[in-house]
Amino acid sequence: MYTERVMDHFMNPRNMGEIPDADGVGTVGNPVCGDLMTVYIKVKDNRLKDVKFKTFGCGAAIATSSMITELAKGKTLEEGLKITRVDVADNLGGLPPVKMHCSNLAADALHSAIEDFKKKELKK
Amino acid sequence: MYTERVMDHFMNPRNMGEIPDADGVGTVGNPVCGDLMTVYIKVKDNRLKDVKFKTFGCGAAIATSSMITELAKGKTLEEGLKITRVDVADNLGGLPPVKMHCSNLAADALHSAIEDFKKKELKK
Amino acid sequence: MRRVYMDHAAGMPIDPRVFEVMKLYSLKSYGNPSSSHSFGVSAKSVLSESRERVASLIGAEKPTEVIFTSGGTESNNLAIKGVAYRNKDKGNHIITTAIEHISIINICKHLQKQGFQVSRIPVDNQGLVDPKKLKDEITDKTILISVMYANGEIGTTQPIREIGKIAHESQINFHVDAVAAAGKVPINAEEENIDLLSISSNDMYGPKGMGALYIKKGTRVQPVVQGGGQERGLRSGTENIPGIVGMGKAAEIAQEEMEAEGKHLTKLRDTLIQGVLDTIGSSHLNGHPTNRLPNNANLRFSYIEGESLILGLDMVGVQVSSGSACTSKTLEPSHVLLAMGLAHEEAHGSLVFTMGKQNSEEDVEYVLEVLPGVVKRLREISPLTPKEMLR
Amino acid sequence: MRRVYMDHAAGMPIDPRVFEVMKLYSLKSYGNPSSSHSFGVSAKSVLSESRERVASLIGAEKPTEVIFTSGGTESNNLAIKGVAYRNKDKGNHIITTAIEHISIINICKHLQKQGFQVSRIPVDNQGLVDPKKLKDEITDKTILISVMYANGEIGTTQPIREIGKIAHESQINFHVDAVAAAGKVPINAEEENIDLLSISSNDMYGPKGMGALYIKKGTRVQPVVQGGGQERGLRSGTENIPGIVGMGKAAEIAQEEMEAEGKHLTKLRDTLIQGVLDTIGSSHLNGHPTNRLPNNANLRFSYIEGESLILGLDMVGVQVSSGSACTSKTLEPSHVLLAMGLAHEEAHGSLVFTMGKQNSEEDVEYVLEVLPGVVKRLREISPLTPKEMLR
Ligand SMILES: Cc1ncc(COP(=O)(O)O)c(C=O)c1O
Ligand SMILES: Cc1ncc(COP(=O)(O)O)c(C=O)c1O
Repeated sequence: MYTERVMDHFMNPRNMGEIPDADGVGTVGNPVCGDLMTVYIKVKDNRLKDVKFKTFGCGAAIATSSMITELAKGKTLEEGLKITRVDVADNLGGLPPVKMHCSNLAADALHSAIEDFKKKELKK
Repeated sequence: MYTERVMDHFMNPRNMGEIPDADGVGTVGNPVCGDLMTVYIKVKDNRLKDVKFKTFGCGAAIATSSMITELAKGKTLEEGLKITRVDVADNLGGLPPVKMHCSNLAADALHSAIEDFKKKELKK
Repeated sequence: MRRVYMDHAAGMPIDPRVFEVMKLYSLKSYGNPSSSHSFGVSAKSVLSESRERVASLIGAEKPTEVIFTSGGTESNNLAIKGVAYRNKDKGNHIITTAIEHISIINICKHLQKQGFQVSRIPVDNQGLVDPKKLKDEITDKTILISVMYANGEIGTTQPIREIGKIAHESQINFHVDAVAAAGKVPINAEEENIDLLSISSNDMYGPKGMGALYIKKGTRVQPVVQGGGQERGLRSGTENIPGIVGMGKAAEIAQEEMEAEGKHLTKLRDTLIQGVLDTIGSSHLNGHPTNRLPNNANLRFSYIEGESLILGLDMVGVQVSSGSACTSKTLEPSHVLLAMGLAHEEAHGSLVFTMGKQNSEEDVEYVLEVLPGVVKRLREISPLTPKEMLR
Repeated sequence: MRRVYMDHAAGMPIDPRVFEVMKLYSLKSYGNPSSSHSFGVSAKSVLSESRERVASLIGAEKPTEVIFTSGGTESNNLAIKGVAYRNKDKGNHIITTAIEHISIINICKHLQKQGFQVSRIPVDNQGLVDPKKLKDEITDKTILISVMYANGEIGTTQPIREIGKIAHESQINFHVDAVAAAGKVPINAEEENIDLLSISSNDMYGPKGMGALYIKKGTRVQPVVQGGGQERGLRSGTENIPGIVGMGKAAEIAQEEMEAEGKHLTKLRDTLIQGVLDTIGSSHLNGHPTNRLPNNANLRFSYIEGESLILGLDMVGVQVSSGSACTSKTLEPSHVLLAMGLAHEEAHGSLVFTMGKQNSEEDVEYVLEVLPGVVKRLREISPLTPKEMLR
């Protein structure tokens, strides 16, 4: 069902964990639906210095979360916002169709974390 | 499907053939239906001295024809009229249900031959 | 005693190569394709491989156009009832032929009770459907045309391509019952304008209890069996993976070997037919002489009845049939032979030889050796046989 | 790596003794029971032997009350639609439960579109149906009550005998989906007042693509598949003799070995359940503790999701399920767990272990060895896990 890359990210998730003093936090999904992801970011000089995640969900949900952290790390905020669900799936070698729509929320979580950071910046 | 006795009478029919100077002839069935039997009898002193048959039809039709000649031979006319389809089937060790109704016409053919003989006698 | 089985239309052995692959999926790799774990993943992958093989055999454009079922009868049910119920907003008229398999006949009767109209095109004395007559029956209420590719009993193959064109031009769903033809003659569903095509696994040396229905993309069909939504929702129930793998393998072998086997069988068939017509008086060939399945010889012997012929041959080791195995229990003569214009007593006296790849020239020789005696004996018993013939 | 397959509800190996008898009827004795010759006669005789074996397993009075089908789903279709359509002159109301298999659910939905009324009896938090509640739903339009013998997912077995009595007193057809139960717990259709009973072959180590429906003498049922009139006209299509023989053999073995195997499995099951509840925090048993299938353990782990648990276990060689294999592709949590009152996130975190006769105590030990680590790892990844738990 899953590609080897998906299984690798599922078994050895990159950047798993919280960032207690995160500059932005984004949460998408709902445990009721079976998927909940939180992405934490640390920003420096308009760049995503650190990206971490915590995820409740299926194998695809965990793997896409892990992948988004890899893709996002070191990118500018603008570049981060341009990472799409499709990018995440492509970098994992593809996802089963049923998972494309339901569990591929990681890009949304990243975007939400960046928006959160921006909102906080404005308030400063 | 068929008992050994049926197969025996089918493969080695008893009293097969015509009686050119028969005292009575009975034919039942119809080639259109797939079964046609003719029974020939020779009568002496109110007894069935000889009984022969010719049959177009399935295995059961041939076996029951053969059996009726064995059952009838030597019997009185009254006894002959009392031989039933069930007697024929029983003496063959049974027949498949579907064949009981359709191909078990031999008793009828015998009865018809006896009636034919009686009719002829009356006319004499 | 020699054993010569020539009733392949009623039942076939499974090819040992097919059985071998079924073994693995029966005993070791028994996962459910819906499962998320590795057993499930491997089941899912052989499921789609098998689908590709079947699709390739029948010239489907996409493997997903193939739906696995439990056999030819179920495929026919899904095709006919599936199209009828799903398209009843468009019309209620179905065109079929007088010589279809009993399953098509009974499905149509069932639909007639529910208000559908069914036209049955007659055939000529060789069992051929006339496409023009079929065309004349089309109305604006016609939603389905169903014609068999070949008749398993008389062997006649139909002008499917021509009928497909007619159906296509009128934008009417075209179903073809190819149960007796698939694996024996080349079929290309896409090119022949076929929208639905029924096939059965055992008829090509695959496992019994397996079939498939080709449903061309875009064809609207309602399922007959509701449930877990397997086979794109069109045929629910846990997939019979050993059966599906077996059918896939059988399709692959059939595709590879069809040409060689067809030649082999055609030769046996023609030797048998010619031999019988030459040596047995008042014998006749039923069906078309050349537009016929390579493995089918349907022969008629005047004055005697088919079932007694079957029994007589069985006693000398030869297994044949008197028509469709399904209908033989009703004792009715074959509706196919009657539709070709044969008299009842002629229909009763017909024998169907269906050969398989294990049959050899020696088998045919043996049949030609024993058959005349069996016919003669039964003719001696029959009151219909002309006296001259017995001398 | 050790391999421990505990997803028998999704797919089972065929018992090698079953496969052995199928071999003969696949390769050598491949006659059609409708044929008149010796090949046909021998097929007919094993057909009725197999029918007797299945009849005996489920306590049918007469073998002819058993109709062979292509699986549990088809049996359910024949039972529910067959009774509904055939008895619609009497009424249009069907009573079933909230935890039936997806096939029953979807068949009922199909019937609702055609004007039938369906009442679904709720279950308690252990998955039990209350016969009194069921009785209250009966109206003079009720023509069918359908309740599963056991649920393959949560393992709970129902008070069938009691419900049968209620149905019998009200003279309503009583259908029981025993697909998950047959061969595992004793069933006596006659004594339990069951009119129709669905079973599946693979669920008792028989071939896939085979099932049966018990139809008590006198029960009026309309066929779902029309055709050549096999199986007393209730299920047309050439009989799958290897499959039928296999199912017969599987039924025979199940009957002989049920008691011993039941003890063995119950012991494994209870060791597994106790071991998990003892060693893994925030874990729970779903379903009834004692009224449950001997081979089923349905366990819930808070804060994590089932599919990732399945994958995690698969990576260490353990195959399990997160619910009905059929529904797993929809990503919806189990309707059965929701019907028992579980919250969505609880339902998402459940795992189904279904053991088979090849499983050993060592298998259970292995699961108890690896499962805590898999759960722990996923809880570390999950944002829902309470901080205290991770220390
Ligand atoms: C032309 C045709 N259609 C359909 C069928 C039915 O197939 P099955 O009995 O395998 O379901 C047959 C069977 O011989 C057939 O010859
Ligand atoms: C209770 C129940 N009924 C019916 C079925 C459907 O059986 P099948 O998928 O073999 O057709 C299942 C399958 O697991 C089941 O558990």
